[in-house]
Amino acid sequence: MLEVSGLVKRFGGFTAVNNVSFRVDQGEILGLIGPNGSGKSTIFNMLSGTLAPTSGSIVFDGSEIAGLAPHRIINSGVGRTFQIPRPFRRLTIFENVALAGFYGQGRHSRARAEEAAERSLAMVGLPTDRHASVDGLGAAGLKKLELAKALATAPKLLLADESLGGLDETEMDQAADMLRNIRDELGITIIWVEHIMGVLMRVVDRVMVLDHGEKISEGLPSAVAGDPRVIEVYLGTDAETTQAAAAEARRRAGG
Amino acid sequence: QDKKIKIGVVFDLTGPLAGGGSELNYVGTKIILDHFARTGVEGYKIETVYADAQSKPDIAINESVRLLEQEKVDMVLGFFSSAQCVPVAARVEQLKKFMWMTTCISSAVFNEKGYKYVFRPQASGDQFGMMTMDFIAQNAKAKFGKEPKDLRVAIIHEDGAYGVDVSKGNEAGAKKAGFNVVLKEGYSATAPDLSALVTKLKRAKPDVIFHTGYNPDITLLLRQAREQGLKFGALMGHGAGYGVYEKLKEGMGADATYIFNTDPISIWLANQKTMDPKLAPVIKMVGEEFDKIKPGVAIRSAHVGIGASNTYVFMADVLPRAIKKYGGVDPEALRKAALDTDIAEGGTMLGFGVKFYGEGTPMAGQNERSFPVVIQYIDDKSSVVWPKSQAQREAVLPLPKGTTYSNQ
Amino acid sequence: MLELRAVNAGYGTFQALFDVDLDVRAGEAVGVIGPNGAGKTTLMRVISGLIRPSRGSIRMEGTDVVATPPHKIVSLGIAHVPENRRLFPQLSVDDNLKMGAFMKEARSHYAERLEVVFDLFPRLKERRHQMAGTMSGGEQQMCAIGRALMSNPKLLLLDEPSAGLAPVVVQQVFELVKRIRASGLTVLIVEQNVQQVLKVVDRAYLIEAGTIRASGTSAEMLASDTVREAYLGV
Amino acid sequence: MTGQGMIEQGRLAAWGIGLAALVALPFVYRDPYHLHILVLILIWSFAYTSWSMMGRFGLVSLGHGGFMGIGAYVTALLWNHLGVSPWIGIPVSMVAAGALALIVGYPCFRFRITGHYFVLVTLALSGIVLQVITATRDYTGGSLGYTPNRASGNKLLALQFDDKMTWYLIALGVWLFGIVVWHWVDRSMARYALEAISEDEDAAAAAGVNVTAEKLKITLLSAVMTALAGAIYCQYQMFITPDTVSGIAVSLQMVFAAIVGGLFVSLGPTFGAVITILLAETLRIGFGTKAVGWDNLVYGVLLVLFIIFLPKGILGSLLDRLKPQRKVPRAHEHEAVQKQEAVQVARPGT
Amino acid sequence: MQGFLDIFDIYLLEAVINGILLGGVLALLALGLNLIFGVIDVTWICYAELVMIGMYAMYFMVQVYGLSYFVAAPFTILLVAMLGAALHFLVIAPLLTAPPINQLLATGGVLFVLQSFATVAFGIDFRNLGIRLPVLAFGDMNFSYARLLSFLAALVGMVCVYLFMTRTFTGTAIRAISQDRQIMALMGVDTRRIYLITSAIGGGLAGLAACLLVLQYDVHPFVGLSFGPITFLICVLGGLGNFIGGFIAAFVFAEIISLGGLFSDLEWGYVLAFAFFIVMMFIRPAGLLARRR
Ligand SMILES: Nc1ncnc2c1ncn2[C@@H]1O[C@H](COP(=O)(O)OP(=O)(O)OP(=O)(O)O)[C@@H](O)[C@H]1O
Ligand SMILES: Nc1ncnc2c1ncn2[C@@H]1O[C@H](COP(=O)(O)OP(=O)(O)OP(=O)(O)O)[C@@H](O)[C@H]1O
Ligand SMILES: [Mg+2]
Ligand SMILES: [Mg+2]
Repeated sequence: MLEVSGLVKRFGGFTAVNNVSFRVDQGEILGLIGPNGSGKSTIFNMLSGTLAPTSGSIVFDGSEIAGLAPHRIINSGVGRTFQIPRPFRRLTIFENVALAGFYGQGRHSRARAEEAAERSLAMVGLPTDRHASVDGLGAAGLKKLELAKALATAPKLLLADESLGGLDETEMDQAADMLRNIRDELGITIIWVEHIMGVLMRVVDRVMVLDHGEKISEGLPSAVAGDPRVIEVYLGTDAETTQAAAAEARRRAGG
Repeated sequence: QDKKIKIGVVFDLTGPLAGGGSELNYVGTKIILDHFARTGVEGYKIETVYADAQSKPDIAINESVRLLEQEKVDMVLGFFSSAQCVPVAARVEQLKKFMWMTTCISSAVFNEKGYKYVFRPQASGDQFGMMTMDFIAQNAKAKFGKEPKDLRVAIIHEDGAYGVDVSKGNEAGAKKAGFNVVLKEGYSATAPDLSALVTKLKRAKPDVIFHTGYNPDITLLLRQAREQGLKFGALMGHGAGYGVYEKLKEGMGADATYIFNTDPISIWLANQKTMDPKLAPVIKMVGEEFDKIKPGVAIRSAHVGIGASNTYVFMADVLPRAIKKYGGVDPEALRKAALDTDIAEGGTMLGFGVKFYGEGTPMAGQNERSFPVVIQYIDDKSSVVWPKSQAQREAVLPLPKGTTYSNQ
Repeated sequence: MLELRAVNAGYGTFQALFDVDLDVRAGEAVGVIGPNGAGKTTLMRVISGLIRPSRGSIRMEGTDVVATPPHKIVSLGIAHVPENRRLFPQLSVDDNLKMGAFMKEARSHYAERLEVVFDLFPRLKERRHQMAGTMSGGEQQMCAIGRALMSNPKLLLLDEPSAGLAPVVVQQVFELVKRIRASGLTVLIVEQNVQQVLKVVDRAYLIEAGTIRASGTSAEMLASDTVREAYLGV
Repeated sequence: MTGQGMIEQGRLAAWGIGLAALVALPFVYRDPYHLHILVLILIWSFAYTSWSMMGRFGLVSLGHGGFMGIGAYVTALLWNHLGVSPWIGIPVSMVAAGALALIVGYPCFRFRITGHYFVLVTLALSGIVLQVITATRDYTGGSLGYTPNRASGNKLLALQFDDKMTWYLIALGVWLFGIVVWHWVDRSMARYALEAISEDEDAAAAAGVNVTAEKLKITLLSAVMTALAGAIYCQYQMFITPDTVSGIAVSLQMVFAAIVGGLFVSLGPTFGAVITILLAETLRIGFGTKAVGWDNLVYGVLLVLFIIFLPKGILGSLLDRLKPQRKVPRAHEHEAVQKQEAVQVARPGT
Repeated sequence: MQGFLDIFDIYLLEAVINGILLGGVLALLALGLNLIFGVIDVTWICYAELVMIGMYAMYFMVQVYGLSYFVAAPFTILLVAMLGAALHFLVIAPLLTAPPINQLLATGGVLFVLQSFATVAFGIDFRNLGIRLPVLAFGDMNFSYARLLSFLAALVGMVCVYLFMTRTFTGTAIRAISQDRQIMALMGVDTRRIYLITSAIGGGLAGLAACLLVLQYDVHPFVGLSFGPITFLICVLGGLGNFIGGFIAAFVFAEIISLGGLFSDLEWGYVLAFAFFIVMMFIRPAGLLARRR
């Protein structure tokens, strides 16, 4: 459903993403990992239109979306969250999500937007109270709000950027379950960026690894977790736990 | 109940125009009004309400409406800026109230408007412009040794109502005289830089520059002219900033000498021999009062006299007639009394006479006998040099060799 | 070195900390753990003076700092690496580090400290002239820690330093905490990454809903049922 | 819910009674000067409300002096030079102002010109309009000002009325129209989008909002309404100068009044007009010519004090005080919190 | 062709050079504003009015009390610096957490206050220092000494401020403060002090501009209106907080005014300058020197 080829992004003389190609299939959860500054968020920014690629093509659902205005990409079925939550503090939680429901679905109708908002809020486990203020939300709540906003746009493809950062371990597990539910129940394809390997490896179907803006490895979690290059630049001593998690995931998938 | 007339007086006491001469007019007007307030006129008490238009036309409108409708004044008097006179006159006429304009000069106030209740003893703007042109035209041959068609003149002006109006008179006068107009340009009085204009002047090499402006821009222009080495034969100012010699002197020092200025004559310079003798003590009184208010001024600005004289005409001539002949101070009586005015030349402190164009004429309400004069500042004194009838000395023309701007 | 007694603090009418007692002795590393919204960040802010406690006392090496404005607290030797890094996004990395050495005492050692920081984070040296705001999350975290170290502090407050970092870098950060501690610096660290943090600290506090629930040495904490139940979700 | 409903009903009733009183006013109270001031207040209130339509979303425009000038001058020029009735001239002038708003707005929004940059681009715009009006003095009368010709025939066709009462009712109608539009925007989804945009354009775009289009729409609406205000002002005063209907000073005047009144409540700008105009009038009349210059001095000091002590505007702060616990936070109420986060949020690339 | 040759003459050169000299004046004015508006992100709409007060101070010290120009100048700079600090302390400080538009308004109120204060205290007269500096003449071209002086002051001032901002700790703190005020305290920075220093420097630069402007312009309560808006435009055109950019922008602006005025009417010169500004904002939104994003 998503076919990226030869994607490049340069900032001045610095190449943040260098000739990256990959594809994502319908209903898949793709894990995107890599050291800090390897270009993960930059790829998300290009997929969602926040940044225009320097070159390369992004074909989504059969049509080229590289360089389109962000709202058009969102309307065509891509939803995203931001690594650092960006809530609209002048709006209530409900309004935040209803806004995404209205504009993200091509300004259909207010009723439909509010319905989408209620559904998304319930899905991520935030209160559907219309007057609740964003300021009451802690770090976990804000992450959930990001997700709810993205879901309200009724995406076919969800780009989740570090949905777990700053969560405690119970909440991480909940969030991971949530992502899986989103895929299983709503059939939404997901690309997930995350640094917490123990959780990520258990959920994703496939993993892609970036380093210095280039793809260095791609494949099943267990394979990637054992890739010496990935261990060297990214996993370090975490390799063991990661491999364990990947193995467990495979076991579950197999059983 | 006491018989009284309540007069609303509007001038700019704050804002950029205040220093441009409005405040001096106000002072002159107030001296006269205070004087008559002490004596009364034909048994009528004089009451005055002053208002500050703050150099803004909309405030002038608001204040005039307020004075007429809220303070219930019988008439309004004053007004410095032409941009204020135009709309206020329309308003006052619409309300059928009486208006006496002492200072503003724009011809646009009356042009084809057919006002009935609006009168102005003051000369009109194009007269200013024509007067200087006429003066140069009469002297071109003798002083510059040139045929009119060879005389290069430049007309520059601030682009406010006043400057534009005068420059139109300049243009008409130049055409009539057949001068070669090498440059005509307006500029904003608040422009921070006039060097481009000076450069253009240098390129145009005018023999005579006709300039209308206010104080800060005059100083700026002449300073930049000096700095850029602009040379010319004569500089003709037209009232406003050029009427305030103090400021010229302060800004230019000795270079202020030999500048010409066209304005109603300063009442202290007017030829008292040809003047109605009963005016002499009034002039003296105004001078003394003014010195009390603003001590230590070298040349009393013509603006003081303009306010004083034009107010005096109303108080001493029109008002008594309205009361005696037309039985009161309602707009109708004042109007009729004004239309009856017939003062011969020499009958006002400014030297000219007063007779208003009648109804049905294009300039109805304008004084047909008013004229400005051309004076020249020489060694901190100002002397009338034109018209001949008022002239006190021969003009120094062109600028003598050795002076800063001289092109000799 | 640092001593909190019965500290209460909050935001407006909302109280976030209730009677918190906490000690950090010179040379040790102390961890603070707890779920989201427990008040960990608030605790750090109270110590560095960004928030005034409504009640209670805070002493740094015997000096009461409750009434001391934050910019003076720094000169007592406390450096705070805030949550979410909070760099100056439009300044270069160099200038951010320079700001860390703003205090009079630190300025004279500016060059030395810069060496130290660049040794710790070579990546920062590569990116000296990049605007801090355009760096990746991990790079920014390095910059934030580096900036705090520039003032040559005695006590380093770290608020979730590992958040958003790649696993190798997380390990580096914890290594770093160990090294910093070994160099004689005292560290108070807030972390979600309980397993890891308990490996590097001597003691830890568990904070929940604004109150201290448990405290003890790392080993005690790891073994404690309270911690395991309430926090590790086991 | 019922409590909410009652408040809603009470509010409607208050509006109804207030309006009825306003309509009835000139029939009972006829002091011409006071009516004059009221008409001015209503016209300016409408202009300020129009400005606040975009100002409340952080789109601080200093170009509205330009739009107002276009409304006034285009209407008057069409009437004087081509004899086009203001009934056609006003819509034409509104279209002209709208076109200008699009020409300047589109690249502004497309190229992400926000904050100070936007303020100054629009400031330059009002500077241009002022200079052009002044420079084309052969047609516009320049700084001498411009007077629409008096109608010789049908007054209604020329939209010229001599009596203040008619003008009062016209101004009241226009003002009411402004308030209704304000509420309409306030209740629309567009408000969500614009609030979102004013906080974080990228995030708004990621929620599917067409940032450029939404900003353009509100700018267009605001500019067109401001042009209407200019045209009405011109028809009422029958005299305009570049300085009173265009330029930076007029733009600033709008910003002042809207903010002093309160930007986030519908009646705020109106309240601002009432306060600023009445204050200026009272002070000027109070000090008169006895203490020249003092009125502006006091006015300035009061303005500074208002802004320092009532930063949400007079009406805004007043309403806050009446109901201290509003649940929905609006702009800038949580500035302190927001500021700390904003820096992080504004970071590109993460 | 003939028309072109007509224009391409010595006067064109003179206009270009006069543009440069006017640029010096504008650059000098923009210097302090760039510090306040561009760097610490505080809006002093009344900046030009501070200059006006400084010009009055010069006038009174030199003309009325007979001090020599060079004695009066430091006093003026000090006075306006104090005024800047007071402005910050009384008006800006309470509004630091308010939206920027409120700063604009409050200082707009101060603008009114300063104008009417000048009217009340000094009257509406135009005052003039009465110092007439000599003129430098090169053949047919003449240059104003006063403007050369402004030019030099702007150049030296710009270099000093630039070095101060980039080389010193305090300068770095000044650049940082608008980005995260709260966190500044954690660096051991007393934010109030930084603001006060910056405001005083900004005021001092306004004072310096006043000392030089008074040599060229009459002072009156409304003199600020001639310079206020254009100074803001220059700061933005050069890129907020970019001192070199601001310096160059001042010259670009001045040349447009000067040459525009030579080729057409003076007013159209301003229209051109404003339009140029708008277009440049679209092409280079972050200022003349910035690389396009
Ligand atoms: N600026 C603020 N204004 C109002 N309430 C706040 C503010 N900051 C934090 N809070 C509230 O105070 C409580 C404690 O917050 P704090 O940030 O200290 O938690 P934390 O333990 O650091 O959480 P996390 O792990 O998410 O960082 C939370 O309920 C939070 O909502
Ligand atoms: N606007 C920008 N200008 C210059 N460089 C940028 C910009 N945005 C990102 N970069 C650089 O591009 C590189 C990739 O950044 P990106 O944010 O995509 O990393 P990331 O993989 O998401 O890292 P993290 O895991 O830390 O979030 C980084 O080195 C960053 O400094
Ligand atoms: Mg990232
Ligand atoms: Mg925290």
